[in-house]
Amino acid sequence: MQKSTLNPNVLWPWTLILVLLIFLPFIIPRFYTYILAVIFVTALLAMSLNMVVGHGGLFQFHHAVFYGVGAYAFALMLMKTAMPMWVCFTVSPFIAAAAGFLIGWFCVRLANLYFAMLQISLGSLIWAIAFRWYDLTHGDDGLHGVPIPDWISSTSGAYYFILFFLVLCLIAMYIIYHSPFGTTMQAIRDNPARCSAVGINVRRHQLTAIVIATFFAGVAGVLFVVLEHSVFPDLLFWVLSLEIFIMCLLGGWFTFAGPILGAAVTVALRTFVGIYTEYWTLILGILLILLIFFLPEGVMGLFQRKLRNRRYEEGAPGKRRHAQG
Amino acid sequence: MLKVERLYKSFDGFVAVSGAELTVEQGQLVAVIGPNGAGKTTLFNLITGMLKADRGRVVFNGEDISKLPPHEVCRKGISRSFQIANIFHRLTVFKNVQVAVLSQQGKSGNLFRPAHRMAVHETNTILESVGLLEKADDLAGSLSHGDHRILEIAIALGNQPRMLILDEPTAGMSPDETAATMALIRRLAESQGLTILFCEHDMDVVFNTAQSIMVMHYGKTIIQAKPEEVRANKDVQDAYLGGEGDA
Amino acid sequence: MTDLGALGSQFFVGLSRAMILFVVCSGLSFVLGVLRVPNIAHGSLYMIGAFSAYSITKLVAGPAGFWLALILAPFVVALVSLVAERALFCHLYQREHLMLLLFTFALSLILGDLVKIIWGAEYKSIMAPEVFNGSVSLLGASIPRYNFFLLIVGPLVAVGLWFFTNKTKMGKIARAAAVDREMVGAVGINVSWVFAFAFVLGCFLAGLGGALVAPTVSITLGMDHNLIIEAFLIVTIGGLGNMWGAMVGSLIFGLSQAFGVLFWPQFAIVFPYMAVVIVLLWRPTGMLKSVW
Amino acid sequence: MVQRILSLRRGILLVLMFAVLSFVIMSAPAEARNIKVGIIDCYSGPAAVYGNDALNGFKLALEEINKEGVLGGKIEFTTRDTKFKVDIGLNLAKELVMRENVDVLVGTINSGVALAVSDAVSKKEKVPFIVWISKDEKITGAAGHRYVFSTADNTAQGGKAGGVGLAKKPYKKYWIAGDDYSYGHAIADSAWKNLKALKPDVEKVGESWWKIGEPDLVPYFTSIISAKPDAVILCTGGASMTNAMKALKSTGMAAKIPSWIHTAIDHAVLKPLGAEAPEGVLGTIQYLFYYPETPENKAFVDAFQKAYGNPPGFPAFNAYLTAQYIADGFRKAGKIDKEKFVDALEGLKVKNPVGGTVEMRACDHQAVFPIYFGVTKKLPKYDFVVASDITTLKGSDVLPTCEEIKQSRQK
Repeated sequence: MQKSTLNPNVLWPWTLILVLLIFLPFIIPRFYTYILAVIFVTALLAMSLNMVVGHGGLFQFHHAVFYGVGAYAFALMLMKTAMPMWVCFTVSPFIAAAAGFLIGWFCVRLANLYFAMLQISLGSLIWAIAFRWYDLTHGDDGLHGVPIPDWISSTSGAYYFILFFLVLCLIAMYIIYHSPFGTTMQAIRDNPARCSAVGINVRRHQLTAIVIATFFAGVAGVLFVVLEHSVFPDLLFWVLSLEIFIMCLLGGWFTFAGPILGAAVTVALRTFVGIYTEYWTLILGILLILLIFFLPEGVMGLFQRKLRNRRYEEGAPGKRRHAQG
Repeated sequence: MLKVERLYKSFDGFVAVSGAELTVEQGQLVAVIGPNGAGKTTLFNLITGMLKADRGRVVFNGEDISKLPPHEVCRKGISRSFQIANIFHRLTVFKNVQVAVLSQQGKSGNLFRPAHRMAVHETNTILESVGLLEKADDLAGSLSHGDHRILEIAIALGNQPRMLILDEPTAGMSPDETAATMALIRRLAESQGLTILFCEHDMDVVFNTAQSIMVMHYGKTIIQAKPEEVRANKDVQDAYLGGEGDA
Repeated sequence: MTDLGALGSQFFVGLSRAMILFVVCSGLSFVLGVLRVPNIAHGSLYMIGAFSAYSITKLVAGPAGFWLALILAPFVVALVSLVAERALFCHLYQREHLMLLLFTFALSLILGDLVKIIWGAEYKSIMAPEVFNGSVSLLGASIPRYNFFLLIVGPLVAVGLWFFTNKTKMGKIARAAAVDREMVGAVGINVSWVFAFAFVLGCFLAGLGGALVAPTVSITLGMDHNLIIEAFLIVTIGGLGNMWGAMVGSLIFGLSQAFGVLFWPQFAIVFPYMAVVIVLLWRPTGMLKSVW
Repeated sequence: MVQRILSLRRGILLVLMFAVLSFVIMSAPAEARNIKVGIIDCYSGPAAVYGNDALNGFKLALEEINKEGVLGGKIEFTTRDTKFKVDIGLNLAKELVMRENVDVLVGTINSGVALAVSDAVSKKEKVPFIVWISKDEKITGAAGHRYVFSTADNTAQGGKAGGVGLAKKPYKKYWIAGDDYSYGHAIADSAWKNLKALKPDVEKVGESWWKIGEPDLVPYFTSIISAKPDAVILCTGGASMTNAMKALKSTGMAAKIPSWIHTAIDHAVLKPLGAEAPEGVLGTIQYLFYYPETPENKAFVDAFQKAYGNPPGFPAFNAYLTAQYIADGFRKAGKIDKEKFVDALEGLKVKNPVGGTVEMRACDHQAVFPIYFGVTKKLPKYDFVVASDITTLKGSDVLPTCEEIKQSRQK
């Protein structure tokens, strides 16, 4: 009845992709390796946001703050302290998670848009620190030339490093998604009042989810620095937060891996459409509207329908392809 | 087992509950009746901690629970269903109940074990007892209205409560479904020794099932007594004839 | 340094800023209340309001152009929003809620680039008529005349809105729809048109705000960006969907900024955010009753 | 289950798509050896007006240059829009270098992008990068390196020009205000440092900083007026400058207290304001289309006006210089080679569109040109406010010395 997590049907496509991704840098030009790495980082960020938005139903409108905090923590520790890289690497996501705890602690008292707006305000205060504290953060110029060890400073070195941690994080997220905690979070998303009526401390669960999600956002921030050797206040500006929120919606926020798709599409669009026209946001807008209209129930609705159909198609995985529309 | 003492609650000047009194004994089946807007749902919300009373106390097994948040009330052993189907639409039927069972077992915070191997037996037992085992893998949102209501009860049972509060468990059901559901409730009460507090519009159902009936009107308790006494009470007749009648 | 005159002028200047914010935010709040959608494109419509005001003053020279712009620019914006609503948005009301949010985001992307295509990237500027040159003395404080004009317009808009929502049939229906949309549908009113109307009215106010602000700032691409997040914060601390809440929120925002400048200039940028944090921790659903 | 498989399928599809796409795109080698210039700049949002102006100046210069050609080929270019975002700027700069194989990178108005690209792309990939609008002094100062050049005036220069200009005025009590970001603070620091050095008795009575893009500066200005300083050092730019000008006028501050703003006499700011711009504002800039009135400048302005419908601004001037440096640099290098090009640029003198030459200082890779100090005034000749009473500050006088640059790089 309930299927094993390690069903071979699930495992083989993952493995195939992984093998493909491992060999890809040998056959594609360096720039595509780099763009794939950008997608990995963005995807991890979007995935971490989706842990609270898609699986937790929280209006986490300023998630980029934690990405930025992770990135800044890592860059500052590398530049200003003598700590070895691995220590900085390990500590930074915890700093992001601490920021997540601090902001989340205030926010979980509120619901919906109020939650969102309080978070935007608190997040903007952190943004203001990065933007204003010139001596530490160099203000809006940002910090550049972060000393990343040589073995991961080349494009392919960074690619494999990022891929490794992306896979690690995805496995961890997958386990959490399917744990009692993950299941309970999804229940809270669907119906928080009902959850507290079955004895679940909703706020504590939400806060825990925020801390976990912000931890992963911190990891994404660290990986960003590994890839780009720079940090700047854009990383924790609300515009980026809105963008990754849209990535989750675009890819399908009730799905586990949907945000990866959303991130890939957005990054690819801005890179490759940007080559041909400066109006790529116009094209993104039109694309979004087409998507909203011509996937009859929207991306997420589409997914819901597939899920509903799932019991009818149980024995025939091959058939399900057409449902992608 | 449960004692409600002179409970008051108002919203923006509108008094929803004013001086409600209620006593539920161990193992009893108690019904709350009253016209629309009499404050039944508000009373249940006050008992389960969803709302905070302005005045008065709720005592459960000798302990004042009126200040506790809902999840702690639930841990004391009071579980409830809701008037409007209140389930987890995007989860399967199995998971709907499993969430409650995991919560009861204190495992909701477990981050690393795969949930699909946990609490399977308990969950299936509950699903079997309410007759939803067949549909365990369906999405809860896709169930029929009647099944939604049953699932509500199943979720409430997931907490292995000592006392079950059901807010209009048969609302919107056909007569056949109503009969089946009431039979289910009686069966549960007998087989598991549950104490059940419920409210209901269908008077036949109430007077056939309940062992004690509390009548509310304009937020006040008019009377709590055995069905036959309630039937004979003058005030109750006035309340029902003078009020809007039952929907 | 902080003598009474300075305090006074800071107060009035903060007040006049609050008035522009109020005009824009009341529209946002209205849409939020009736449609339950945070309209991300609201800022873009405000920007279009400013740009159309510019075009109108270019067509009609002199003070007449300015007054005409003030009247016509909001209608241009209303027309744009009506087209967007009837052609696209109205088909989405049955959808998942966040889909509506996604739509308004897409709309803001499209409108933002359209403005660039139509008006180009150069800075635009329009002049307020001669009447508004110089400043007036008020309670010992000197404030620019145009800001004084805003102090009059703000309350006028508020009264107009109050009159509209309380005294006209359409307004009452819209208000009722904000509180309970099922009810409105049940008594046989075409909810879709109520929504369309609310959306267009909200956007009209965005356009009016844009036209009002135009003479005081440079009209540029990206002015939508600066406004929208402030506007969301304002309607939230006021109480979602509550028109008077938008007024309260605007006052908090405008005044906290104006006084922040006076007392702690280096950190003026954090004052409005701090104000929001304090308000929300103190009253988690905003200052006034929210319709949500 | 299903969703997992589906999302995986999507993933596979995506990856395959990328692989195919990349093969298609990579198989297009350039045949004729033209010099490829990659431009990253901002063509959207408030900064677009400068991005477009620079691009026009560059195009105009290329028209002339390509008539005779460079090393037998032409200079061709490709542009990318950063949307004023650092991460996108990095993506696109890497795209230009790794995929388009450009010989020279050029850009941008955003200092964050300029610094990030300078470090992560130019320095690391050893590609020459010429910065043409961003005024951040760190680009050729503390963060300078072998491959980065600047044809823009920088904050050290602008501030020093302001300090030198203001020191000749009688003001003692100063208020400092501006956009709260690096540019504003850097200009303020440089102006104040130089002013203080030249005239030790000046005092600072207060500061105020507003967030960049702040639409309404009236509250800030009314509070400055009430503090009654002798003069104000205002550090703002771009669209905020227009707002500042309007507020200077509407609050009456322009008439009461003299203000100095670097680039205040930029016509991109003054022109849209028309006759509404305040008079009496002090400003500094490295290019004016009406000054100096040399035949060279007139020819340049006419050609520009004819091609693009409006007179050139300072970004066009910077971009024009940039194009000259690229052409003359490769001519001097004798072949299309990045290292030789960098060597050739050091100390290279190119034609200044207003007449004379501009030298690329070898020690810090900063182009050296004069700065004009003027005050805004209505002249009957123009329908908008222009600069008058212009004094010219020699380029070498307002730049930090090579020793100072050396010190800042050692830090």
